[in-house]
Amino acid sequence: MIIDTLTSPVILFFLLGFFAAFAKSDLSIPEAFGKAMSIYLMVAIGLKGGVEVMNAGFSIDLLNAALAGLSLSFLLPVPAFFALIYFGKLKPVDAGAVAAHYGSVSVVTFVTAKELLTNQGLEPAGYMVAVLAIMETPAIISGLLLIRFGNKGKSTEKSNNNIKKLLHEVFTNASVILLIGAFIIGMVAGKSGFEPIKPLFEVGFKGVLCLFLLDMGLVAGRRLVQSNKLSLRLVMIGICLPIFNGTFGAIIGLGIGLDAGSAIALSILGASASYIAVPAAMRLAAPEADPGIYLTMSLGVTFPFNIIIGISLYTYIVQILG
Amino acid sequence: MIIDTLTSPVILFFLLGFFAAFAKSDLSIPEAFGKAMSIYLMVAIGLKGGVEVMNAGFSIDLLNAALAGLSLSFLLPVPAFFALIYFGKLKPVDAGAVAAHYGSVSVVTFVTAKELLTNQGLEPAGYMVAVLAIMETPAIISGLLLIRFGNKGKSTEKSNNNIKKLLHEVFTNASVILLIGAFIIGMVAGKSGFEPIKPLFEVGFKGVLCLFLLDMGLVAGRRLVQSNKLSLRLVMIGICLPIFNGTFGAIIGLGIGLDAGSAIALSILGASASYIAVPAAMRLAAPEADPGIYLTMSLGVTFPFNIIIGISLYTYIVQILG
Amino acid sequence: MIIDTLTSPVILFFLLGFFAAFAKSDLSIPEAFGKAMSIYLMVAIGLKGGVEVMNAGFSIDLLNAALAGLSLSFLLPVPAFFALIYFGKLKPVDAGAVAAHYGSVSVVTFVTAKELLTNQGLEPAGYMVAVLAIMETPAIISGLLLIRFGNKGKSTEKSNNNIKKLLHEVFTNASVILLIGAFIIGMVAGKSGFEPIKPLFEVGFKGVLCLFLLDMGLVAGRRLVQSNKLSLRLVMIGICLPIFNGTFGAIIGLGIGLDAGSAIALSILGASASYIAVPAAMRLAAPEADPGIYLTMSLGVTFPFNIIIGISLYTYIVQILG
Amino acid sequence: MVETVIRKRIEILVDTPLIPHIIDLLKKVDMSGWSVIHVDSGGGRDGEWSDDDFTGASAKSIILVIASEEKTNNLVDLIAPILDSHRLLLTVANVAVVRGHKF
Amino acid sequence: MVETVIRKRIEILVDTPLIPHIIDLLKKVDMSGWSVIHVDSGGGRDGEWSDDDFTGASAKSIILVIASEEKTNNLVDLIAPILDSHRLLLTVANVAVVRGHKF
Amino acid sequence: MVETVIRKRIEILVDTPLIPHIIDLLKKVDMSGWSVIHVDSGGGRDGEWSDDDFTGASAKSIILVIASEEKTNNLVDLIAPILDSHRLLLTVANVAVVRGHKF
Ligand SMILES: Nc1ncnc2c1ncn2[C@@H]1O[C@H](COP(=O)(O)O)[C@@H](O)[C@H]1O
Ligand SMILES: Nc1ncnc2c1ncn2[C@@H]1O[C@H](COP(=O)(O)O)[C@@H](O)[C@H]1O
Ligand SMILES: Nc1ncnc2c1ncn2[C@@H]1O[C@H](COP(=O)(O)O)[C@@H](O)[C@H]1O
Ligand code: NA
Ligand code: NA
Ligand code: NA
Repeated sequence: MIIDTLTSPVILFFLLGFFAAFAKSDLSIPEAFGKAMSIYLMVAIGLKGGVEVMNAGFSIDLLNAALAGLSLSFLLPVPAFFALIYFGKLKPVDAGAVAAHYGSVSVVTFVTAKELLTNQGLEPAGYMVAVLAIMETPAIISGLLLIRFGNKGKSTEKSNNNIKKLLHEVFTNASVILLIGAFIIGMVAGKSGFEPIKPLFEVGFKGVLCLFLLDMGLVAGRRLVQSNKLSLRLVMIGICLPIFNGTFGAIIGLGIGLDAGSAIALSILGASASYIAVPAAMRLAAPEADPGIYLTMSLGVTFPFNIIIGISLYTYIVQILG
Repeated sequence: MIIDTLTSPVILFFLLGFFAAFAKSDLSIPEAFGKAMSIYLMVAIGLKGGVEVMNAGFSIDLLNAALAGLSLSFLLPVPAFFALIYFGKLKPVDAGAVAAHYGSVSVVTFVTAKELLTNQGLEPAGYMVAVLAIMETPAIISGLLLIRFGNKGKSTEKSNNNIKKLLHEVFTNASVILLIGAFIIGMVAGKSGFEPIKPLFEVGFKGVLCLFLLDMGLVAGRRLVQSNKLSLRLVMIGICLPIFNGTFGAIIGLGIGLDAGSAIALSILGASASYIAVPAAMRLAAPEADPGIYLTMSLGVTFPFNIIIGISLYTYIVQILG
Repeated sequence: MIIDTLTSPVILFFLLGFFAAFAKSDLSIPEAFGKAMSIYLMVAIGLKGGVEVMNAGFSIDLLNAALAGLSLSFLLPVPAFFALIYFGKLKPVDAGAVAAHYGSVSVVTFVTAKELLTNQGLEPAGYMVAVLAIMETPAIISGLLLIRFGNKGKSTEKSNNNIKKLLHEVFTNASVILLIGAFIIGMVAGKSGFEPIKPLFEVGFKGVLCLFLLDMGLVAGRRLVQSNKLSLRLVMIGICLPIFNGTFGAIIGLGIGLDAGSAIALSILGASASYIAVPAAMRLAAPEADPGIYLTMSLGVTFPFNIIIGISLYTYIVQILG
Repeated sequence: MVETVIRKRIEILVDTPLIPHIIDLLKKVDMSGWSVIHVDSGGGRDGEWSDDDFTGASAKSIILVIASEEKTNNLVDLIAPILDSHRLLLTVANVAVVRGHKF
Repeated sequence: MVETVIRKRIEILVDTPLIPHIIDLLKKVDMSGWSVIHVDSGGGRDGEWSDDDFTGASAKSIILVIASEEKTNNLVDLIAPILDSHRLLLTVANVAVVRGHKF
Repeated sequence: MVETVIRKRIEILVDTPLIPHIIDLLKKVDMSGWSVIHVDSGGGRDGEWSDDDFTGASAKSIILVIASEEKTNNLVDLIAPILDSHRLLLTVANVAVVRGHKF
């Protein structure tokens, strides 16, 4: 499967971006274009997930997967936090911020995996999109609690009104609104209502994904090139943590009885790290944490690892365990 | 039909944007993406209108509708102006500016109506796109004349070279150029010339409309949330004026013998209020007028009313009268 | 063919943009949207070229065409330079900068020509995309060498580390990376790998080209309207140089035995002038050169000439010579 | 050391659609150079706004002008009466420039 | 000639996601007007960055505020402690404004 | 009250493609921090321009640098000779900053 992955245009565009960054090319994707593609991708997968769930009908699996995702997002930051402190030598505030990223998810990793899995007849169930949305933000809360725990005794002012702000952020974060909103619209519209808008959201999907991964490659590559924050220990964590989280996700997914495709998807959600919702929230809620660390680990190390190797690896793990 | 409307993805995306604005989500659509979609939509409907007119051949209806549209755009601001002054308690400069918006038209309201009407076998004639373009800017002149009338005696300097600027604005406004230009290109290219570019402008159309309405919902919702300029009286005018203008448009449309679909379209053009061409022109030609009033009325009150209720209402009115 | 050209929507949109600029309309295409379209077009033609070459297999023609393109890009600036100095009365630094533009190529002229030629059964071979990419940047080196030659004796400082920078620019320029990168991805993916992303890159292609040419028309028109740098002599060069270069390209193309379509394409590549890769490079490498001259000649004079008349002319020339 | 002279740095915060009007005023006082900077968002007595608004009517920009003191005074006199009606914000500061004859 | 008075022009360079937090501080010292300008790229001790980064987390902006000296002093006192931890850059300059009572 | 010191606020208006070149000069005089602001449009002796031009070659930006007086003088000396040939506009103003040792 790794070979399939490496010759898929989606991955090749990522590598092209990566290469351009390392070659210090002046290639750049306008910010507005990148954001537009990101909005498009979230709406498209939300819609398709909603339509599929409406078609398949609700099932107990959906509920199980949602609960599993919620728990994973809350819990995965905990081991990450301690690994980052004791092995990674980070300050508590940085460790908590990084940990939150690994509890949350990467939409593009999920989407890329979905494309690659579908090609192999392992398409995840439609409701996994809802799980994706559910997993976006709870990790932010865990991360901040871990920071407070790590800093105990120090600066606890401004905590009260912050909790209100935080819950607001968790529920109204742009990614959450887009994914859940489009998911519900997909459910309400159903297959027939989706028909007229399907061309835009289905015909163009894989092409847009290619262009977006070109952008991701550029951004991830530049992060790596420009970073001076990345110790060897952090790089190791950036590779081992997704393997650990992915295996954990696989076990949970199989444990609650998901089909192979959905279990792989849950594994990938566990393994992936956020690079949009969480960084923005962390910058605001934990401004002392260094974005140079969490963005570089998430975008520069874990994202490429997951895209190039991880997806195949988690598929393999589920197939071994399943 | 209201039910159909409310479960159509196009409207649901508008509601999603509206909801995100009220929930104070950080969701935002990059300005360049919004403008790109707006350009795409205008070019697409211009082209399709031109191709359709070329196919159907010119007719006396086209001429009648064009004249009716021109007159409506010039005349509708007059009653609006007096309602805004005497009932809305606005200053003349604000009343004139708002009135100009209601004489002009909303491209997205028209497009959304066209989609919903086509689903019911009530598709308006292709030439209504030309009427749309014709109605964009004459109301600007009426509005400014009304302001001058309301302010008579006061500040009449700078009037001469302004008239030249104004006529220039009326004919070369971006929306007018795009709509008329694409319309003519559609006519010249005809069905066969349109064929190769049809995929972009037809396949993607409804999907783009969804994303644009998501943006409109956000912007309209934020206007309502942030506004402190909106009295109850102005909200009432923002709802009653489109009903009045829509009914008037319906009567004229049926009076000049248009088919039901086109009469409904004329009614909707009358009822809709501009939010791009006129605000920009007013800001320049009547800088003393408060954009907080005219944008909030047009975008925050009348646009949602027309999208959610108005379109069905004007359809109903035409069917009753017809 | 000129008539076909002038009624093709692609060209009509260019004329619409041109008209809007001359009418001083406030129409504008957001910069990010223009750049996004430009990236899309380059990726799309790169991909299609790569897939076609993979299908057709490598051939000696490919190698010949590549060498011919490379030589043209290096050599065409030389006669241009002397014409610009002796007939155009430009300073060496300006003459060298302009000459570099005419040695390089215009992606949009190539793409537009490809569309028009394909309609007439004269489609160029897939590998011409690689030739396009190869011709983008060598002319920059020629142009700078010509400037140094013209300024001999004067300011030769900073030459050493500049050469390294220059070679870097030549190989990692954004257009080169996108074209060559997408070309290689197209080759690796092949017909089957291209299938899933084909909808975006093929279905939307001509429509996007229309919108991009609208933008080009606006920009070219504004350049012409606002310019005060353009002497009659420079306008004449802006028209005669592409005819000369185009004829030269046609002779070379036929001389090395290319099929008619590919020879026309080589002719058009020779005739076209760069407006993205070279201006940016010149601004940095020869900051004393006046962008008001080279951009206005390339975008304001030569581009419209090539689009409206040139493509048909070079087709005719190849058919006469062939 | 290169010699510098003092000139005025004028910033005019203005609704984007009004820019052409202000440029006309600049030209009236014989100012021939200016630069426009985009403003992303802001807040004032009228509440908060942000530019992610495709209508363009509520977008704001800053017009930046470097000019001589004399021309600056003329401009301030010309603009002062419409500061309120046109919702402008005008500030003037001193800056050192090289070769001041250009301004 | 129109009369002008001296006010403070405050520039705060800030990570874009932190803007709401700084606005809260502005409001605490009773400043009611501000404008946000986008920063495209830059460099500092942490290396170079540019905004063509869809994550948005590394984008920077400048918050521009015209205010009275008194409020400015209060703001500086309020912000100084977090300048380092929040990676802010704060500068204050004098500018002449017409009708200074607004600030 | 927090103590402030006076530093220089340098603005360099520059064609966007030339930014790397200017950054090199900044580094030569040991300036390690700068921010780049996008300029939307403008006018000068060469006529008017606006950035809705996908070529990018005519786009302009402002490089903003806060620096000590000494480094500023060095920079002005370094840039003055190319001001005309590279079409730059350079202004220097005084600003108060907190903890000036950083600049
Ligand atoms: N006095 C000025 N104040 C502000 N910006 C200026 C000034 N003069 C020129 N500029 C800017 O510099 C660009 C080039 O000016 P010029 O070299 O005079 O054509 C203009 O388009 C403006 O953006
Ligand atoms: N004191 C200020 N400093 C900087 N910008 C301001 C200030 N006051 C107002 N503004 C800007 O001007 C806009 C309109 O202000 P206002 O007319 O007070 O609503 C605001 O949204 C801000 O962008
Ligand atoms: N002296 C300076 N002048 C202008 N901008 C600066 C300066 N120092 C830092 N910056 C900006 O602040 C950002 C963060 O700086 P730093 O915290 O030093 O990495 C840089 O990327 C620049 O955009
Ligand atoms: Na995760
Ligand atoms: Na109307
Ligand atoms: Na050429």
